[in-house]
Amino acid sequence: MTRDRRLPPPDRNALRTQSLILRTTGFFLLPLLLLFALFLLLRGHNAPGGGFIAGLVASAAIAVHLFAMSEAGARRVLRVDPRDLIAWGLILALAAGVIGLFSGQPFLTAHWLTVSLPVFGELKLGSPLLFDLGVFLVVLGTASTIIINLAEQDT
Amino acid sequence: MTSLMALVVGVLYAAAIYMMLRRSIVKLVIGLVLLSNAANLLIFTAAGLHRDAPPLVPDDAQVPAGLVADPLAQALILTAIVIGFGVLAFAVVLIRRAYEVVEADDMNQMRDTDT
Amino acid sequence: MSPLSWNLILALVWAAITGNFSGANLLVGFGLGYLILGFALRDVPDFARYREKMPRVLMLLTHFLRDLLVSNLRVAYDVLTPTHYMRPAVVAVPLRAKTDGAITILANMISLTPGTLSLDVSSDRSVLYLHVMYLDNEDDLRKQIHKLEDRVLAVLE
Amino acid sequence: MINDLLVSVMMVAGTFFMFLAGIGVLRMPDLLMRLHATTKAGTLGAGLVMLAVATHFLDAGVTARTLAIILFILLTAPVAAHAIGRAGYFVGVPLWDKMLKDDLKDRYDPDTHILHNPDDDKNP
Amino acid sequence: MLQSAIFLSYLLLSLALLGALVRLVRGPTLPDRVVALELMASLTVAFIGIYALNNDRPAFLDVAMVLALTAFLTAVGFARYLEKGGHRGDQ
Amino acid sequence: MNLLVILPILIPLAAGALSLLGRHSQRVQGALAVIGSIALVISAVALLLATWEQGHIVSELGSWPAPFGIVLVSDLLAAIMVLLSAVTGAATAFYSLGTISIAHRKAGYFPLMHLLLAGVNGAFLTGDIFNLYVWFEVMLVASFSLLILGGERAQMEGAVKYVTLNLVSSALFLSAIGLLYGLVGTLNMADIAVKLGEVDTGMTTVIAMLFMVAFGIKAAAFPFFFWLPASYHTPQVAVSALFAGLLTKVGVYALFRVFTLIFGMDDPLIHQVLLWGAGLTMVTGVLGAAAQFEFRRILSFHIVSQIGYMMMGLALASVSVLALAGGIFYIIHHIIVKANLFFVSGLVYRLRGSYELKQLGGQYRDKPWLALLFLIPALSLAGMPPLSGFFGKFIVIRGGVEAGAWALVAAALVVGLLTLYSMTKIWAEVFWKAAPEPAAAPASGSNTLLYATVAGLALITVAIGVAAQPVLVLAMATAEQLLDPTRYITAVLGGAP
Amino acid sequence: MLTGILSGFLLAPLAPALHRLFPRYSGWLLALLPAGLTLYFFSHWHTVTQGDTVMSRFAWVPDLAMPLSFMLDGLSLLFALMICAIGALIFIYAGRYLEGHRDLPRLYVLLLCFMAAMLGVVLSDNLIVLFVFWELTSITSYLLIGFNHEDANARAKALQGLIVTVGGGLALMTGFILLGHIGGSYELSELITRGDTIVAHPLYELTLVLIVLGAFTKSAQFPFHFWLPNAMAAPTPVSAYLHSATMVKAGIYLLARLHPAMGGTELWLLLLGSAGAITMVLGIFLALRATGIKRMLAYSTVMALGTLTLLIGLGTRTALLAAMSYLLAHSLYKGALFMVAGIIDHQTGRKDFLDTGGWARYLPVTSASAGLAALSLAGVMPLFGFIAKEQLLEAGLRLDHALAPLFIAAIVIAAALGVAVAAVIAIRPWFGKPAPLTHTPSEAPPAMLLGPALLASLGLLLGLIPGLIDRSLLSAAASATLGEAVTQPLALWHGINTALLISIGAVLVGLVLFRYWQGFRHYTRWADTLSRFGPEQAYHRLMDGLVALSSGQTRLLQSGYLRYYLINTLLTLVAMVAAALWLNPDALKLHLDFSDIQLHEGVIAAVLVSATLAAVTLQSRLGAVASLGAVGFSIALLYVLFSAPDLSITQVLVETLTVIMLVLVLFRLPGFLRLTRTRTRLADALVGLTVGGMVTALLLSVLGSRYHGSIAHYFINESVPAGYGRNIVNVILVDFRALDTLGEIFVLALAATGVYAMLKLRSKGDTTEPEKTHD
Ligand code: NA
Ligand code: NA
Repeated sequence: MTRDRRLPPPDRNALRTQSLILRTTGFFLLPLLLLFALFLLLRGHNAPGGGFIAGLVASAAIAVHLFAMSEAGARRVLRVDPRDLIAWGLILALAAGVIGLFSGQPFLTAHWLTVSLPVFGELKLGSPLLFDLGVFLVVLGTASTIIINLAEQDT
Repeated sequence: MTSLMALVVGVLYAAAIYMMLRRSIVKLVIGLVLLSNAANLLIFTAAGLHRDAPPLVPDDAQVPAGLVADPLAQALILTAIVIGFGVLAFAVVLIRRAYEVVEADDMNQMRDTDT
Repeated sequence: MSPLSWNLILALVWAAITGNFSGANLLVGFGLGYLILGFALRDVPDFARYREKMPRVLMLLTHFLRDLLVSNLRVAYDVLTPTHYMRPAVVAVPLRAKTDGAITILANMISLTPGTLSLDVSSDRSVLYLHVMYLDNEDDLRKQIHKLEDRVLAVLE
Repeated sequence: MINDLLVSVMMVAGTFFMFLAGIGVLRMPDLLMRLHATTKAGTLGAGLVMLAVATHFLDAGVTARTLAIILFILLTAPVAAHAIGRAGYFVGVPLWDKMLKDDLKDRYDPDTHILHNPDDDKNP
Repeated sequence: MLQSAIFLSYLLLSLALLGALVRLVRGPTLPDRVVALELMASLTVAFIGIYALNNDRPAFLDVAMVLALTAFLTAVGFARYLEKGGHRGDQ
Repeated sequence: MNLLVILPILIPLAAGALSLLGRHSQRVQGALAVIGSIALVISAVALLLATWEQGHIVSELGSWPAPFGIVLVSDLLAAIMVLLSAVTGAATAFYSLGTISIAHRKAGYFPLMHLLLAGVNGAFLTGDIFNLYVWFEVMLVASFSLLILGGERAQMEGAVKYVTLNLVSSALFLSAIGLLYGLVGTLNMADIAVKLGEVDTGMTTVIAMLFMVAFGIKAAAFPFFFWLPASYHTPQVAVSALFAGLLTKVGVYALFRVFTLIFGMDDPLIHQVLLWGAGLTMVTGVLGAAAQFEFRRILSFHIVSQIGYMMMGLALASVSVLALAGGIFYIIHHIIVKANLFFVSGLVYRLRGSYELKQLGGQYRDKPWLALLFLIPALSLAGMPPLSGFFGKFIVIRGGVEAGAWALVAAALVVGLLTLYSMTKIWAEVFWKAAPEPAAAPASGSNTLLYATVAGLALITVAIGVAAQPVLVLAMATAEQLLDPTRYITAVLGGAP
Repeated sequence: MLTGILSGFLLAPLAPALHRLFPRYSGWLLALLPAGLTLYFFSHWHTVTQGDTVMSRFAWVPDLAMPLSFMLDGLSLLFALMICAIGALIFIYAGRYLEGHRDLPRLYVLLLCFMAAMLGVVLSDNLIVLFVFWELTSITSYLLIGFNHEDANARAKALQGLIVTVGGGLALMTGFILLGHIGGSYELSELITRGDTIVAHPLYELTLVLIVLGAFTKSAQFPFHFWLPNAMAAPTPVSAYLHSATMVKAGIYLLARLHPAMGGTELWLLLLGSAGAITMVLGIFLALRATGIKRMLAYSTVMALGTLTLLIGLGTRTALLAAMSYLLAHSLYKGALFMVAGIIDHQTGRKDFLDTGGWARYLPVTSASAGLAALSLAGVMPLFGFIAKEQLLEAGLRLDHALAPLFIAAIVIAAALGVAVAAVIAIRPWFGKPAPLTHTPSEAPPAMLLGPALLASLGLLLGLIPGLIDRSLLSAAASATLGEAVTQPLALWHGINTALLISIGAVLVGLVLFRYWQGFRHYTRWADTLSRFGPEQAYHRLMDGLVALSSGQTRLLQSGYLRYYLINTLLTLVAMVAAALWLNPDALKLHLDFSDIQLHEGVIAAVLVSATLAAVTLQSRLGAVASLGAVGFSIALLYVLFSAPDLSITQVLVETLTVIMLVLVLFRLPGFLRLTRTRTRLADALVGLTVGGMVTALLLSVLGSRYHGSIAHYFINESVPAGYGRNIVNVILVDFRALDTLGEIFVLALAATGVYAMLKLRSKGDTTEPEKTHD
């Protein structure tokens, strides 16, 4: 029996319970969803999107993988414990807020850097974006923690 | 439309409360979901409904042209939705664990702690 | 990593360096990536046949869209006619495609084409079970499926 | 004007297909036949509407997004149909009694989750 | 003309939505309800498309995009529930 | 100065986040618990001192001007509450280090504890009504999680009720905010006060009722207290103590804040509802306790009862400054004492393996120091002089006499007696009575840290009594500040709102 | 003076260490403190008896007008001397009596605290500070009465004493607050000069009743007398101390102290006079019915307290001087008698008069002391008790009041029965047929004899030479009580007058009663039946009723039914809102306007409502969940239609994840059962509709009365220039109101932690490990 070498080895248990069609589609949908999540994250400041929405879409990606493959597979996709994602997200968001304190300004005061790129001119990078990234990580970590742990209880 | 929305919100509250009064904890959770949605729609309606005016600033402008929907209310609701999600996640797992230790989906069998 | 992934990554890189993540820009990025992979890098073994594949993909898509349209007209007919004209059945169709990707694409396309819906693949991947709305002739059905399978395999193999 | 005509036609056609899907899901006699209706009509309907949108705006960004939507629908709709159809079949939802043939009957082992092919019957 | 088409489209979608709603309520089995829900998701996508077109607000297409990409998850979730042997009697 | 207002929130938030990250290392958890709680106490003391100097300290977060951005405002009430939460938090942290199992720590006990404090402090310091909701939720979800840690059946049952009723409260709160925002279009509490002053609509009173119920549920006032006795006796005792000390007081704080700043106490309906609420809360709470024979259940019902005293202070605020000051004094006293009594119950549990009075006994003979450490907070709770509770009760009652609220004064007096009855019941059963049977094997590990915690809090109780004057001065100043909301409004919105 | 009071509290924690160092002499050593204090107070003898007052004042809680101010005048001095002097004897006695008892150090601690608190009561000038010490005496006496704490009876009696005295204390506190209010000061030294103002105040009656209630409970006046005999559960040294000079006298002290401020009115006379008269008769009657040694003594104390109350109630010059004499006499003989009772118990193990007899020869000093003390009790010449009783009779006879005959009758009855009681005490254990004992009793050790002997002799000495104190201490005390100078000499012999004749008559009747003591007890058995309806029964009924009431209330309120809790909460909310609307009827603005609804909007709203109803009514759980999905999609569409793209996206995603979560969880849970009756469901629907209707009404009203622009304009205008973002909602979330978002992600983190803990951390008793997943 041949197996597509590009696919990760499915769990023995999962192979039997899940449909091949779902598993394969899930494999292709995962990067698509993650990419889409990043896209929503990056442009959220200027169009619908942002850390929450991106985090939720990324969580949906994890859920797809979980349903299509297995709980262990979903954990492998994240690579780190989702609770670490939460912690890092919180720390990032706090750090984004603390920046202002060092210059004697109130907590959460935004700080912006204007980066000039040779081709495309000026780009605004600021602590709110860092903050949004923290939000993203927390949302992703939370939803993943919940879904993966719940699903693990079922098997 | 605000009148209709006010009625809809009322229905959602009524349904949510009806569900929370049931003995099944699963229904209780469904009630919580409805309640959260009801509160969000209440804020949405109370802040005023605006057709075709998303709070986005066009690429070529400093401020949106004309009237836009209240972005603050939307931000509040977004926060409330996400908080509601977190709380709901907790509640959902709680009822599952409660079911596991009580071995019943019946609120009336959960009276031991109240004397 | 597959050439397609590379292409997608290039599209994203393009969007990133242009600072514009709009769909149009990504599409441009994908096109540019295709050109780079298919032509500039055709000596790299992984990308050797990438250029030829693209047209086949387009062929497949064209056929598929036509099927989709036809299938919908059929559904319209189904929906609007009395039910007793239907002759539903679940039919097993042997598979020649062996890879997961090929089977999946085939199954999904079948679901979107007239009168057929993929239910599942047998665990040994030898048979695809279909639900058919109008079972007139089983052999015709198998032929029709195999034709689609050929086109899919042409793109993927 | 021509553009508007094109848009209108695509839009109405699309929504008409969706309307058919709505009728279909209501009228079809069993789960699998309802799935036929929603999967195909739903996909085409949404796709046509999206094409109408792309045609209306005639903007690269919008076009890209509508194409992305169509792609996503094409990717996900059949999978959803497959998942539901398969699950529904395996848990034994009642099928229309006028079905001509059922090759899948008794091929699924719910304990091992193994789905046999028809040849297995000959040498079990 | 465009306005009439839009009105007609809204009408058709609304009718379809009602059809799906009836199926959702009537069942009779869980998969039937899920099919109806999936259709509602598709209808929502189309609805948003018409709305974006009608009001010249392409920004709303993002909603449709998210919906198109994630709505099937619900169906997959329900399918998993059924296949794992979740309460059979629960239709 | 901006820094001082944010630190009480920032410190526990950071401690919680880092603690979550370092959840695999017991050393990191312990160090964060100690450092975090001590730093919090220091920052809270600094904040109180600075607030005492300046009156109001305002920080416009993100540098966005009020009323648009979120402001943190420290007035005396907020600063006092923050200090109390810091002290309770520190006590809980130390107690927890001696009692919480490794399994529970790994499940996230310490992050939950830090974040609960952050939520509480956020609620105290925020000047924004929606932000108050957010901090309420932080506190609530932290408390949910702490409540179920352990997974016992009673915990689950209690938690279902706790969670449901508190979520109803949150939904009501959110709805009230929505309606208020619809009415005046602003969220900054000072700004709301100004704008409501300009509106001439009866909706103000109606919305006030929604807030009163929402906060009444959080505060466990009559007739909304059901969730508290159903759940407070179920979690780890350190958690019980933290809850008992702090959580309902956040509801009380919110009542104090909203009904002095936003909704005038001169509204007859608000006044009447608070009066009745205070009296019935006192009485039903204390009666609830009289029927109980479980250490922590008795204590839980008394929380309800004593919320009544605090509400009484608020209810009489429009008539008597002293009553309001008494309410504040009572809060100060109650938080320390109530937490401590729960800690003592935990110590008894460690020694005897039960919370049931019938199974306890012999502690006066075996552990005279523990007996003393129970007696101090217990007598204080019952309002015995010269401990903190006496002054709390005395001032409230004197305010009641000044205001001529005879029925409420009578209720407060009788409730005081019944509180003493409950405390002596515990004393007689747990300490005086001979132990009914040999103790179950006492919990392993040293109790020194626990004794130190309990003794520290007992010392504070005695100190508040013996040095009542400075505390009273503080409470009076706080009450006067609360009764003159224009100062708050000016501080937040500047000279011309 | 502060040091003097505090010294007791300060020494208390050291007592156990001292006891450990000198276990045999700890009593003697500790007695040094009260002895020293006695000397200290003696040092003020001259000043005070001259009519001056020693004041001292320290700041404590100025904002509550609570300085630590103390006043030493004649009244205070009399009490302080009794407290300290008898206290010293008690320590010596207790050290020997309880020698070797493991809890002796704790007794010392409590006794020291109690003594200090008592001193505080009698020395405080500030009412509230007095109350502080007052409550401290209640608490310390509770702990003393419950000294034998493993005995359930001792615990119950201790509680009884506490509840009664503290209950009265609460009334007292209110009374004090009122008194301070109407008198314009909390300082006794001020108040006693403002009697006219106070008495004239409209709140005077209430104040007086409250204060008197406090004093009566403490001093065991009818109907609160029952706790006192029950307090005999305490070890004898404690009883001796509590009954002679301290605890029970606190109420008397208070009444005497407040006489100048509040006395002299008809109400005062009525309250104190009647309570005192009833108490004295009842007390002595019950004393004579008792056979337990301590019990009889305790009831005789009740009688004495009634007498004192009556005298203060009469409030005449004679009466008050009589009160002071009686007070002192009682302290001396009662202290001695209790210590004698202790000696009998200690040396013979007998606690009941019926088990005693003929021991005079074995216990000569004890019996002599008992005899002297009893004679003083009986009011027989030449003991000090006689002088006191003569004064008492005089006071009664001189009263010019409608109730005077009743008071006199009471005094006479009490005097006669008192003689009988004294006779029992003086004769029964010592003479007649020796009660059988397993061993021959021996005389008590000197430490235990010192107290009774000294106190009894003092009674004799003062009877013989009343001049030692009459024009000094007693006059000063009476002056303080009366509020003007009293200088009336006391004498043993006043010539033959009515009082003397009554006295003699009383002695005769008393001796007859003693002779037929058993007969008396037999013929008064009806009293036992009667006592079933007495105040003690009332106390028990009250306590039982309290528990019953509270259990009933708990069953009713804390029923455990979440449904009930919710209905209660929601209906209260509705009622409150309805009340607010009732009072502000113009607030309600219910203008419904459906004219602007577009077709698709209407359809979506209809779908939303239908899906909601489906979620509510479907019998399939998963069907309900699917309906929730439809609700979510409808709401998402509404958000689109009303310009909220971010909300719409979030709604869709959250809805999807919610459904997934529910599906994952419901997997384990059983299907819906129809658990409730239709009637219940209809009632619930009504509750739901009521709340829903209320929300709709409020929402419409708000929409109808909104008048302010929103602060949102700021965000709309500043989003791009100051926030550098074009999605205003997102700029609000991550910048303008980032603190909300920060809190919110912490909520998520907490929820995740909680979920993780619930799923991973299982209790020991939890057996429901993951089971097979298919059936
Ligand atoms: Na609490
Ligand atoms: Na937010």
